[in-house]
Amino acid sequence: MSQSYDRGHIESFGRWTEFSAGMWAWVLHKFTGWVLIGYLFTHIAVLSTAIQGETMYNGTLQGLESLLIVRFMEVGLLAVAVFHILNGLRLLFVDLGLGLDAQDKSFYASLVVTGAIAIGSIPTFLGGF
Amino acid sequence: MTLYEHDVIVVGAGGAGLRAAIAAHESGADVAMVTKLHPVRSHTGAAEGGINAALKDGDDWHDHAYDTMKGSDYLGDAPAVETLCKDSPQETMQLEHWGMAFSREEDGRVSQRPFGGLSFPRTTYAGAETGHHLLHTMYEQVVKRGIQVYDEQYVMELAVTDEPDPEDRTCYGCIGYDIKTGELNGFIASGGVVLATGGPGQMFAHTTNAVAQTGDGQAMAYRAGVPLQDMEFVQFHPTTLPSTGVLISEGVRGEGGILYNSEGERFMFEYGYANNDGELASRDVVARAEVTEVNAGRGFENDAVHLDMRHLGEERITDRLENIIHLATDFEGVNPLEEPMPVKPGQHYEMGGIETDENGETCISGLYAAGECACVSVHGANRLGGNALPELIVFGARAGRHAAGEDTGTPQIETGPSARIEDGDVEPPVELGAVESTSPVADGGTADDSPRSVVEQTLEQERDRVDRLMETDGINHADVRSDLQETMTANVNVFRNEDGLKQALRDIRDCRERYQEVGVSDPSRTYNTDLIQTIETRNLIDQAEVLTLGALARTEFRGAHWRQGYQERDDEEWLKHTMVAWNNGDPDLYYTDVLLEGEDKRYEPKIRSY
Amino acid sequence: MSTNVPDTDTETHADTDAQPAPQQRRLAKKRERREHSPQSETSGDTDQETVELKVFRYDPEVEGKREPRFDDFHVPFTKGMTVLDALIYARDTFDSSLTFRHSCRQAICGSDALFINGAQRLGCQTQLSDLEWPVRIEPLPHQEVVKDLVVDMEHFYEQMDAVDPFFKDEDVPDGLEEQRQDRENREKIKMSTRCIWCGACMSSCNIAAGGNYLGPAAINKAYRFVMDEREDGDVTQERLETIEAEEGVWRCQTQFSCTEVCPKDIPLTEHIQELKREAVKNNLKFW
Amino acid sequence: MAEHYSSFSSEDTRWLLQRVTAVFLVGVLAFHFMLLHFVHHAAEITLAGTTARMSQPGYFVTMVLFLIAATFHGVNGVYNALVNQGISGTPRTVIKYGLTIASVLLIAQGIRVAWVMTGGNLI
Ligand SMILES: Cc1cc2nc3c(=O)[nH]c(=O)nc-3n(C[C@H](O)[C@H](O)[C@H](O)COP(=O)(O)OP(=O)(O)OC[C@H]3O[C@@H](n4cnc5c(N)ncnc54)[C@H](O)[C@@H]3O)c2cc1C
Ligand code: HEM
Ligand code: SF4
Ligand code: F3S
Ligand code: FES
Repeated sequence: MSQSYDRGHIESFGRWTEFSAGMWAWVLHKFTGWVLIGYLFTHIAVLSTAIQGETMYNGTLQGLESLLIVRFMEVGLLAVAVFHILNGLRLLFVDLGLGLDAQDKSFYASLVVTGAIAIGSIPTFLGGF
Repeated sequence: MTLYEHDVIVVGAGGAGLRAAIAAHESGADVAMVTKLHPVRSHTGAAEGGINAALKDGDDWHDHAYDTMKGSDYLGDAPAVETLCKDSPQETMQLEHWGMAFSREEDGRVSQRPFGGLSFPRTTYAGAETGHHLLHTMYEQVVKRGIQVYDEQYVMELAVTDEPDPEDRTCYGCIGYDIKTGELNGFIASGGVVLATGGPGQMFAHTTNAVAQTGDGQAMAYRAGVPLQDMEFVQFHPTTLPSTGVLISEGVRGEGGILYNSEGERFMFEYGYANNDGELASRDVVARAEVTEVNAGRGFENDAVHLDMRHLGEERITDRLENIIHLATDFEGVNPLEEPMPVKPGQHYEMGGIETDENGETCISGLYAAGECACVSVHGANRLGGNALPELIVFGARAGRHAAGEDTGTPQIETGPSARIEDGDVEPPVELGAVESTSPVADGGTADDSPRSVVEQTLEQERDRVDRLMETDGINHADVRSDLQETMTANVNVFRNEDGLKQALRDIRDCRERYQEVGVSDPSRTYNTDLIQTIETRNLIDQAEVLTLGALARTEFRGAHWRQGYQERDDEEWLKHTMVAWNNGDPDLYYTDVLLEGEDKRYEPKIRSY
Repeated sequence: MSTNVPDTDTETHADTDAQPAPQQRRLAKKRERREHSPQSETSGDTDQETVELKVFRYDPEVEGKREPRFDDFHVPFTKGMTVLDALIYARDTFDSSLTFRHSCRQAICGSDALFINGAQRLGCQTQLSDLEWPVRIEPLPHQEVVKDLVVDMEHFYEQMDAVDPFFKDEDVPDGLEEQRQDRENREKIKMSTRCIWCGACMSSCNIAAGGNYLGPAAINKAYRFVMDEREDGDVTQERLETIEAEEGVWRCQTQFSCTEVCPKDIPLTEHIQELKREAVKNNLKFW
Repeated sequence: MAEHYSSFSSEDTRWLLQRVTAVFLVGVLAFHFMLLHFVHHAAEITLAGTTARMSQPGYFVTMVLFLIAATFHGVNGVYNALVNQGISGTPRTVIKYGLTIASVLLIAQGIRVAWVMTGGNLI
């Protein structure tokens, strides 16, 4: 009798269309955080070539930098970092109990600024071949 | 089916029920609450105004008692009124000690405000949501004490022995229907059953009461043999929103809100309903004025008039009446800063109920009642604002203690048929009461009288009732209920006349007959609200009949009861309580004395004018 | 007005054979009677505007409802009508087995929190005119459905109980003496005391879904007592320990959806954040 | 008093440290990005340049702290995320130690590299 219907996790994921600003901020912050920590590991790995000597280090770095795809990924990385920083600041303010009423606006602002910086940085990253 | 055993069973978990349960628990009883809604869903939460209590220097419970007797239009019983006023300060402070978030003065003491009909500002409040705080504070105490709560458990009937004279009967428990599972359970109470099921506002089409306010307790006690007292006294609130019945508080008029009819006239003055007070006249006066306007063709859509507060200015409104803006926009879709609010009178409070003494005990031993479902008679013919909440806590606590076996003194109010002073003298146009010959309340009297067997037999009887309703391929109860509500609203409203009341009795009879054909179309045992509401509808019919019968008999104008052709209060003839007893299906109307003799003075009836 | 009742397609016909025949007959009879009975329902509206409701249906016991589905109801619209009004109309007119909790009709009992057009709201507090039509009505997400729009609230109640939701001070003055409380302090706890236990917040929070996180309502309840100056220090200390525990405030990821849906406008995220700081402060002072 | 030390659950500490490191990272990360992508374009980086920078003690210390802070912040963040997802019991313990070891290795390797970059030798 006391049977009931559990709609499960799948359905709650299916509700993403109904997410509001705070939820999106949460999702994006998670995503960017994971990308950043992933990058940190790779970054140290790449830099480790320094142990094998100058040629290796310079070669690896410059080799990577000459690939267009890497440059594009760097733009992405910048965007990810910028968003994470800005939203991180937003969250820090929220932790301090400041600007809670503007939490959605500050999220949108983070997005816009991230976009602007990412686009603005394209010449820097893609230039210099 | 399960049988549960406790010392005290409290039916209903609104303010009165919660207080009763805590009191019984403190007296050492094993107490359980059985309620059809989770406790915090009870309608006590809707009360806004406050709790009257003579707490402060300069105030005195005697003054509170005097105001209450006058407000009751001398139909209150002095011993009950005095108990209310004496105990209220203590009980109100108890709530504070339990952490209730009362509004505060500069010095950190609880605030009190003036209220209509009171000679001292003694209405203790917590913002505009006193009832909400009261309800939650007491529920918290129930949780703290670990009191067992059976929630979403609908009590269908009381388990009472079937001696011929109700005064010889004993109540041994009640039957609950578990709404979630559809199971019937027996609740055995060795100490007593306290009914605290709230008011029957759903008798009317338009009410400030919740959908759950179907007065089940009254109907069950009535059928078990307890008379219902003074049911014809129904308070109508003049300013409720037409589409939902949500209450717009007196505060709006207090701040200067104005009532207009459809011709744009400020009718309270233009038509002389209240040339002194205008919109601030008492609830019943304003309610009648509004209906008169509408009947004269000067109303708006939905039989409403307009309550306008725009001239007060946005600043003042948001400062003092902010919640009204929310209420009007959320529940009526009207922004009161931009347009006037439509309002009309709505049923608000039932002064009458289950006849009890000051200990909350009825004439059936082991059966108690407290709160709006009861009538100890503190409100008489008209309740003062802010007097219901103290009633809940004062008489809730007393009933709980008494049921737990504590000695709370010998009551002065006599109950049951033996208090009869005279028979009713009225010709109902139709037969009243049971349609078919009914079985006695319980068959327990025959075999052996053990509480268990009485409960078990009642349970069988109720199981049959449920099965019958589920199996019948009948009409929808909602149709019957809405017809009942319409006739009550049309004929037993703020204006009453003989023809209308007789018509209502005929319609009620018709509803009763049609109810015989009612069936539940939802076949499920899980959360079957169709079944629950069908049972509730039966309860409404029983009470509507009692109410209308009392109103037809009472040929005077007292308190909330207005009768065409009888424009005076008639103390010679009508200074008496109306009683209607089910009498095994053949309703019996009779009268009992009003007790005006107080502890140290007699309350002489005076003209009630404010 | 009586002719307002659309006589067609008030329920999905997919389930015609699933429904017991008597019910079908009854419904038909009922409609017929409605058509003929002189309806005194008051409404000056002459426009026949109807609002379409898409309502989630499920009943573990009834053939044809075991597999959840949506039913359509066409309800005549009147000014001021709320989602709850429309549901009641649909139930009383078309299908008496349509099940939902409701009582007060004025946003105080907290029984009718529903998922309406993708957001948690109280049916009684939501004007149809403020919504996009058709209106989709579902039970609260993240809770198990008992039947139709009724969800199991047990978990919510348990979480509320977990924070000792009651005033604990035993050391109160005698008799008619009250505990003093500053106006500012009362003001501080005011919003937190407005909770009506509707569960909307809990249902909207992704963190509370599935797990054992206390959830915004319970934390808010704790806040109400922690901040109340009438409770003494030891009790407050105890309370802070509860909310600091494993499933307490640290779970909150400031998603804000609780604050957005709360029908009583309680600033839940703010309260949770304040408690986080309170907890840190409380512990830091011993360093 | 002593009890209070212990009542300061690791959750509190980690929550606070996550914030403290975040504040620190804001500054350093911005500085890092500016320096290595805008002032010196990444493509122009050579070990010589790196060594020049790393040999300044202030820069060296900052970079090591940067590494430690970022590692803690990132790994703790990941752990929190997993706990919030409802991981408990053995998997949780495994992940906890796994992440801790990974962090230690990362930091150790990072410091080694940084040391090499100053021109120092690995013994
Ligand atoms: C809008 C509004 C404003 C008000 N304002 C004020 C005010 O300012 N001051 C004042 O003094 N009074 C006020 N009143 C009146 C007062 O609030 C009520 O009279 C009072 O709350 C009734 O409380 P109660 O405990 O008797 O019943 P309720 O609170 O109605 O509780 C009834 C309980 O009984 C249970 N129940 C009912 N039937 C059954 C059954 N068959 N089986 C099991 N359980 C059942 C329900 O679940 C519920 O728990 C107001 C009333 C309204 C409607
Ligand atoms: C530069 C400034 C940074 C700021 C202001 C910042 C801020 C924050 C904050 C406040 C959180 C906690 C979110 C929460 O628990 O509610 C967080 C989470 C996280 N951060 Fe950062 N961060 C920064 C840089 C970094 C860097 C460099 C990394 C990578 C190494 C990183 C990886 C993460 C990860 C993985 C999480 C967890 C995300 C999740 O919840 O799944 N962050 N960050
Ligand atoms: S906090 Fe708000 S949303 Fe949550 S249960 Fe209370 S009233 Fe409902
Ligand atoms: S939605 Fe959940 S994550 Fe926190 S802010 Fe509200 S509790
Ligand atoms: S019906 Fe009570 S909150 Fe909506």
